[in-house]
Amino acid sequence: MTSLFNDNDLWGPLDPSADAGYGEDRPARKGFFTDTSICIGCKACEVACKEWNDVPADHFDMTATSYDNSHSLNANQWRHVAFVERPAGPAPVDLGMPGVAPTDAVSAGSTAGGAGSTAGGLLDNGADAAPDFRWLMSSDVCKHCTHAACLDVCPTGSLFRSEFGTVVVQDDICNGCGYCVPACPYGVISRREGPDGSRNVGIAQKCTLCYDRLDAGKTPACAQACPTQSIQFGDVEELRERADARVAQLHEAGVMDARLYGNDPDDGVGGAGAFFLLLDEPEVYGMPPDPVVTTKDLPQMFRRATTAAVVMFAGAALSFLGRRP
Amino acid sequence: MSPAEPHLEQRDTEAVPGRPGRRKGGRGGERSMVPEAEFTSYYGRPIVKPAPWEADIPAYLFAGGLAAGSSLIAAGADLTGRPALRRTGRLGALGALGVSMFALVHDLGKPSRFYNMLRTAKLTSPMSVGTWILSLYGPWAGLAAAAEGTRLLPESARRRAPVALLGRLDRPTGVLAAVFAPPVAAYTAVLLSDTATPSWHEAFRELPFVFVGSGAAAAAGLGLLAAPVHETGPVRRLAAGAAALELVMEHRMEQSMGLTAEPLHHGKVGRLMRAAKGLTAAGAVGAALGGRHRGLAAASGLALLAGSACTRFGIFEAGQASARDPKYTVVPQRERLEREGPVRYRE
Amino acid sequence: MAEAHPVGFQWVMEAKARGAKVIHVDPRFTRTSALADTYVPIRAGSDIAFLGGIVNHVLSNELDFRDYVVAYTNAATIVSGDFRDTDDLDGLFSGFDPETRTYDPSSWQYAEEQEERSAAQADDSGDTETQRETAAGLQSESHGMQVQGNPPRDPSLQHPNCVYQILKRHYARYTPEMVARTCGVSEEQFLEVAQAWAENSRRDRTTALVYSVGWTQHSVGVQYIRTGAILQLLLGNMGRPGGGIMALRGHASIQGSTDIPTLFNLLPGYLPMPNAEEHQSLEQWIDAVRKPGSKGFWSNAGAYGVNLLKAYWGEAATPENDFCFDYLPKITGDHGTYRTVMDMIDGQVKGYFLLGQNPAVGSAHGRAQRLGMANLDWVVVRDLFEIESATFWKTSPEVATGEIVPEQCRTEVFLMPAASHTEKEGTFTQTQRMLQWREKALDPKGDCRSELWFFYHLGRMVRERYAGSTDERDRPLLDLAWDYPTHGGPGDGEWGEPDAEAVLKEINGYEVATGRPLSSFTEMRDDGSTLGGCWIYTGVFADGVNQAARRKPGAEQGYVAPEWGWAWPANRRMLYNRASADPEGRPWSERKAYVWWDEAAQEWTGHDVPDFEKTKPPTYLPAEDAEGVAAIAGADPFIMQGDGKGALFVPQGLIDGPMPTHYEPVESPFRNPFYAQQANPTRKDYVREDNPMNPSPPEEHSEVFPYVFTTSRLTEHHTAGGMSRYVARLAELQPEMFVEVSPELAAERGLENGGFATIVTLRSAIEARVLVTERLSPLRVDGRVIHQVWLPYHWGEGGLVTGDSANDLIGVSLDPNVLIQESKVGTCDVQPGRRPTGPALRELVADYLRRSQGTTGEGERP
Amino acid sequence: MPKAFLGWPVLRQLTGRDTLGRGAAVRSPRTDATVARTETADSVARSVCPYCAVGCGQLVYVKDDEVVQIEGDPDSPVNRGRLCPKGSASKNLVTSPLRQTTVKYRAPYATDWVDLDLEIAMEMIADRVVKARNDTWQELDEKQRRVRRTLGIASLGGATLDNEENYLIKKLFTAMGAIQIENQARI
Repeated sequence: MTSLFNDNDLWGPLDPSADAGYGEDRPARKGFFTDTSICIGCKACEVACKEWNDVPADHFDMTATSYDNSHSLNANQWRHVAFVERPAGPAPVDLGMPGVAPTDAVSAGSTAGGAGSTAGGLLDNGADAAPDFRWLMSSDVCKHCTHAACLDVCPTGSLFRSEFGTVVVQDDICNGCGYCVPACPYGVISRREGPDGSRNVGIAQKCTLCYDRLDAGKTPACAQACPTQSIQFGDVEELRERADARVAQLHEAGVMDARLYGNDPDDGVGGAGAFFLLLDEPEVYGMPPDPVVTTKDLPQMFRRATTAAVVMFAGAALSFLGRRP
Repeated sequence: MSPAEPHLEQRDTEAVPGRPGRRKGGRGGERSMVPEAEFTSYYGRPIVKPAPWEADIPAYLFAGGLAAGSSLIAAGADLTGRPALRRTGRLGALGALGVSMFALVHDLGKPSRFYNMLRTAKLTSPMSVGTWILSLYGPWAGLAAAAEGTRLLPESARRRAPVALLGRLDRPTGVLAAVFAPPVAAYTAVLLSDTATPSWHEAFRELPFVFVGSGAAAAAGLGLLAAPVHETGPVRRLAAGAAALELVMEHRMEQSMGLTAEPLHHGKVGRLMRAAKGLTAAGAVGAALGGRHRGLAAASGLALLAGSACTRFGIFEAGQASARDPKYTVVPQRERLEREGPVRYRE
Repeated sequence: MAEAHPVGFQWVMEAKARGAKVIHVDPRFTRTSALADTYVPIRAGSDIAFLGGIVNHVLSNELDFRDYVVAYTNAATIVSGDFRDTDDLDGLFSGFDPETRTYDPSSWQYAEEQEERSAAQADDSGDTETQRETAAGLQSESHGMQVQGNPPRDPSLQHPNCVYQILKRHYARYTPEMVARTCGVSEEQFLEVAQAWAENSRRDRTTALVYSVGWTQHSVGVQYIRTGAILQLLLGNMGRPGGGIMALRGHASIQGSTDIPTLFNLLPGYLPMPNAEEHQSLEQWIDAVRKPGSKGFWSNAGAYGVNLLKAYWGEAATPENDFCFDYLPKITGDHGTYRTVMDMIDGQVKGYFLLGQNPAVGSAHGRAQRLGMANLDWVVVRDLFEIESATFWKTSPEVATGEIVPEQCRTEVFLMPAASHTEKEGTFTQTQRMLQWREKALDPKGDCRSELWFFYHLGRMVRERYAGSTDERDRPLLDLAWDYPTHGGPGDGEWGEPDAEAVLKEINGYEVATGRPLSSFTEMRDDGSTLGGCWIYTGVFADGVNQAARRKPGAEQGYVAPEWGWAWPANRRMLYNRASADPEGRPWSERKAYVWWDEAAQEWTGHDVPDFEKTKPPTYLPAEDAEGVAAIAGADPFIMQGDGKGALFVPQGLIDGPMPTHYEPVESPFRNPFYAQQANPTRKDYVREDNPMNPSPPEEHSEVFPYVFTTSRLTEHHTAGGMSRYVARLAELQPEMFVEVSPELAAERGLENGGFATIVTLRSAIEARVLVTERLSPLRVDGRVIHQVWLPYHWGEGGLVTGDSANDLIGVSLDPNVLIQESKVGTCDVQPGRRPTGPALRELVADYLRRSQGTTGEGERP
Repeated sequence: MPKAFLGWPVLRQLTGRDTLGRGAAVRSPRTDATVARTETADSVARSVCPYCAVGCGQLVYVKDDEVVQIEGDPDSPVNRGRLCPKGSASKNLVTSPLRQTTVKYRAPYATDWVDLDLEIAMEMIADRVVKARNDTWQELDEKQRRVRRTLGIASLGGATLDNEENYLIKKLFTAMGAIQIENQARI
């Protein structure tokens, strides 16, 4: 069972804004396609997002993990650029996702696809030849899942599905229960704990896909700023086609590492509204390899809990059915 | 866990600098239930986020279970004519309910907006469902306790209209509270399981039974502790049954959780869980065998209460630990991928 | 480019998406490398060897675009038989004077038709010592060389002394083996680049060379760019779409501040500041620019000069008084910023204005900068924030070392809050010479004021103080045309904001009698009937319209987008674009059509404004005795050059030689593999105790500083940090000073990722967090392994995030042509842990000085 | 009160299509009233980024005499509406609480700043310029060549200033006889 009232309302392909009660005149679902093969790691997305959404500075210390000093997606970081320095590596494990190469076709290379390779001089005397090396950069963001666990577990209705199919926190509603935080399979949303004096401290915060800008017919701040259009904004349907074409193009160019992540409406979250073209395994970028929305199992959970409650009631009753004092 | 602070404590300097970690899974040795798995992560940073909850929530889990079990015992005692046990149950339920409510509100980022919980009725949200369950349970439990209170008033006061009405509602409210009590004890398992926290979610099949067992055991423990031994016969039976249920289901849970059971055995959580099992078992045995002895009954009751608390804190912390280590997110998903391929919807 | 100019990099990505191959050559693997098809690590300071190797590859395999080279460059021109190359003189050209360490370039000149050397050539080939001291190289570069008469040419390129053959011989020793040995680049990778470059050039294809201005920060900086120019000319990539050399400059209007310079050696429009020796009259000054009898567009310099003087002194400037030429102060040598700082330390300077500039962090040798400022009577700092240059008296590292004691520092400091770019209107000139007008969004807050306001009112007040003076020396101030209209804005009445558009109109120029704005510098007259403050900007107010404010959307125009803003000169978006057509005026190929001769209309046309006289046909041949513009033939695209040809060989205008030659950086761990001459022999040094240089071979003890360091920018910060360290959004992205080291060097010196390292030179020692990364790799150079470390230079002690300044490490040694410091390469030592604080810091540096016995006093260096 | 009750999301869940309370039923009135602040700005200025020399077009939105947003100008053929992190931080640059808005003065040998009135500061600076010029005036150099200049006043800066500003700076200093006028282009 994967539904409560309507088909697929807990899992499977779904038009999320229709499911959330928006009528026929609703706009097309909006989302991001982040093509990490052309990300230059400039962090314009992080800054543009913070400027528009008034997201406070998070911390001012260096993590010494490549150029990533933003650490992770969280209430104070709605876009997060990951920096991965690694050898042009072994064949990726076949995720079974569209666009994953057969493992024997992968060694070719990273040179054509957006990751340079060093071929340092042939060195002896203690200096090894530089290995094939690449520096992957990827701007992560809320996935705006079709089946959004954060939204579904929210007890107040603060997290809601917008008419654009996006998942948005209503700052005036959230009471900071924090339930959305562990619910998210990507670790995106969190409660803003500071710094003192910032707005919305105590409540859950994450990317809104610039709901107010969409309302005004504008592009979200990050996508508008992105210098190389690594972050592309548009109708999810159209973006999915664009992503398929791009991955095919990269494969043709010999970049067999390229694969799409989150684009499949049949996947564990019903397809993400914000999906990615990656050049390595998702966990390399800090993303789960094959996430499944927790509410997929919700009916089963409730059944088990109901049984347990009955057991408890019956057990208590039985205990009192014995001898009277 | 705050979004700003975790950075400081989680800031990691990898052994291989500037490169995402790749390390062997299955650390910790003999209890590992899966083959050693190599996995990749982003500088060892968590993928999913731990819940921003602190001791309030495991305390709530404990107190909620205690309240539910106590209401059941109170109703049973009422219907079978055990007034002291009834009083213990009703007042215990109210007290535990009070602790629960305080913990729930205290844990909010914006406590002043607690009432927004009643803004919606969301079937997809165990917290919303739980709120409504509590809303159905709480008033009856409260009224039952109030009715219990009226018994303490002088006769003349008890004849006044509102008080008299309460007195007449004594048994119905107690029974209604008992009807709504088990969901209070059971839903909290769904509350934890309906998350991406690996060690909570993977426990979803057995956790409700563990929790109702734990709640009933704790309530039985309170009964043993506070009620005179001549009234606690059913409670001793309940204690034994509940403890058995909890222990058996907890064992099955660990079997079915795979790698995500690992955090239940490590460090502080491991100590809590071992204590939980020991205390619960000891309390149950003590109750069953020595429950007629006042001192032993009290000791058994305390052990059951403590065991239940340890279970809640242990399971809570195990989940938090599983969220902080990307291994528990990546490896099970990787294994499933290798086993079954990606999760895909099929008509 | 992705690092420092990310938005510009979108066009590289666009090209890549269309099939372009992107090659990135850099000492370290950057964000640009990550997106490039090929990344080539190189030893900092060896670029001439690398590019020279490609020149050799092109010439020895005859891969040049021969039709272009013969017609459009001076390849065929025959050079004097007296010329001797570095091959003969072991790294020196003929004419070197070891006494002054400068050249007499007489022997570099073109061979003569007649016996006598032409006056123009002889004129400019004189005293290069003066030229070096006055940064005249910069003038000459923009002025082009002067050529009189018709030097002999051999279009077959076979004459042993034709430029082509000289060039071929000069670069013959730049073999792949030598490139590998010098640059640390593998031969295979070098050849990959050379072949890709050559294959993607000529008739149907073009290759673009993009450099960031770190290239200019070398003791051979000008010659770096010259090598690129030679290569691009040989391959036919100049003046053609998709080709060229793109300088990525680093500041919003740094191009504008060179065009309308605040530079000691220049006046607006690249007119030279007159020097006391040669320019005591208007005529001498004008003739020095236009060189009577010479060819090309500079022959109209008289009009440009007179229009400037007329713009400065208005009605007071008349033909009778040489348009007040005498009012111009005269330079007598090096008055550059580094010389001035030394003069400050020596107590010769009273007051200093810092206008949105932070030399305490941003200039080389930070300690000298700060000690200089602490020895002034007063400093006026105009900035958005309380930058280090405003607080040197209380927060600088020298306060910690005890070298500056606040209670004993006499310098008065005025920190004047500045208006931001949103709070004033005016034009910026971006890196492609395009002016864009900014609308004012709102008034500045509080006491924040624009520079326009500050200088207008300062001028007004200074003039008031001299009012009534009868001293002749005050006439330049009293006669100054300084009556700009003011309007509302932050100040009222007397303190109003000057009208920026009125200033732009003066820059553009107008007819004095009617006030009609000029539409082109060709309308400028040398009789005082027109005035204009910067001749190359004439046209920005054509037809009385502020052309820089044009905002026709890019999507509604072709790719050249000529109706967005305005580019000098004459709204040309690409210089020398006549070269995009063949000598007959037809596009070299359909793919690469840009500007061409329309036979029917008898004029040049195309996608851009032709950089050529519009109706001069390709077949035009000048008369034998033609001068000036008329002497440029219809097939000569490089119209600012005396012979209309692209200069592969430069007989005049460069202090350090007619052809780029590999010299080692001033601080290098290596002996020059090419020649006995170690470093640029003509570089400008300041040999002083407070400016010691680390020893380099053949000097002893260079091993005390075994590593090479280079510095550059991070995407997340801006230069010295004055506009980023005080901005939370940026400060949090790169919050601490760090040093990048290879895993190998980390192992060698026990450096831990995330820990601290101390980097030491003879100027100072700084500390930085360590980032161990494979993006830096050791190179094998001249038979041994060399480690390079990389430092960003954005930090100081002010702002939201603080750290040591990399510029404190750098000594002052300058390129002789333009007097820019060598700050992109030096040697250093790296030690684990934090640096000592307080006086112990100087003791550490002194200890290194003892160990290296570095050059601190008088004495020649190789 | 009835209105508030009718707006109760639970009621809207029961009566509308959004039974699960995911979207339409749980929107707050404030959400319904969302307006982007670019839409309510008093004015929009077409500007240019102040950082590097690429020259990206910016749109500066102003409301109630405060900059409320700066973003890329989509019309610009240079940047097509895009900005790098620095350009994207321009609002933060111009609205930073660390910006100086009053004149600060450090007297000789002082250990701290004092505040100074702007006009007084201007008078003081003008006095110092005149004095430095008079004290260091050089009519002839050591070789008796006519130079009519001062080497006592130097200036550095101007690479982020407007052309019009640089023009006045050079014009005034030249008339004054000050020649050590330099900027970032030398560095």
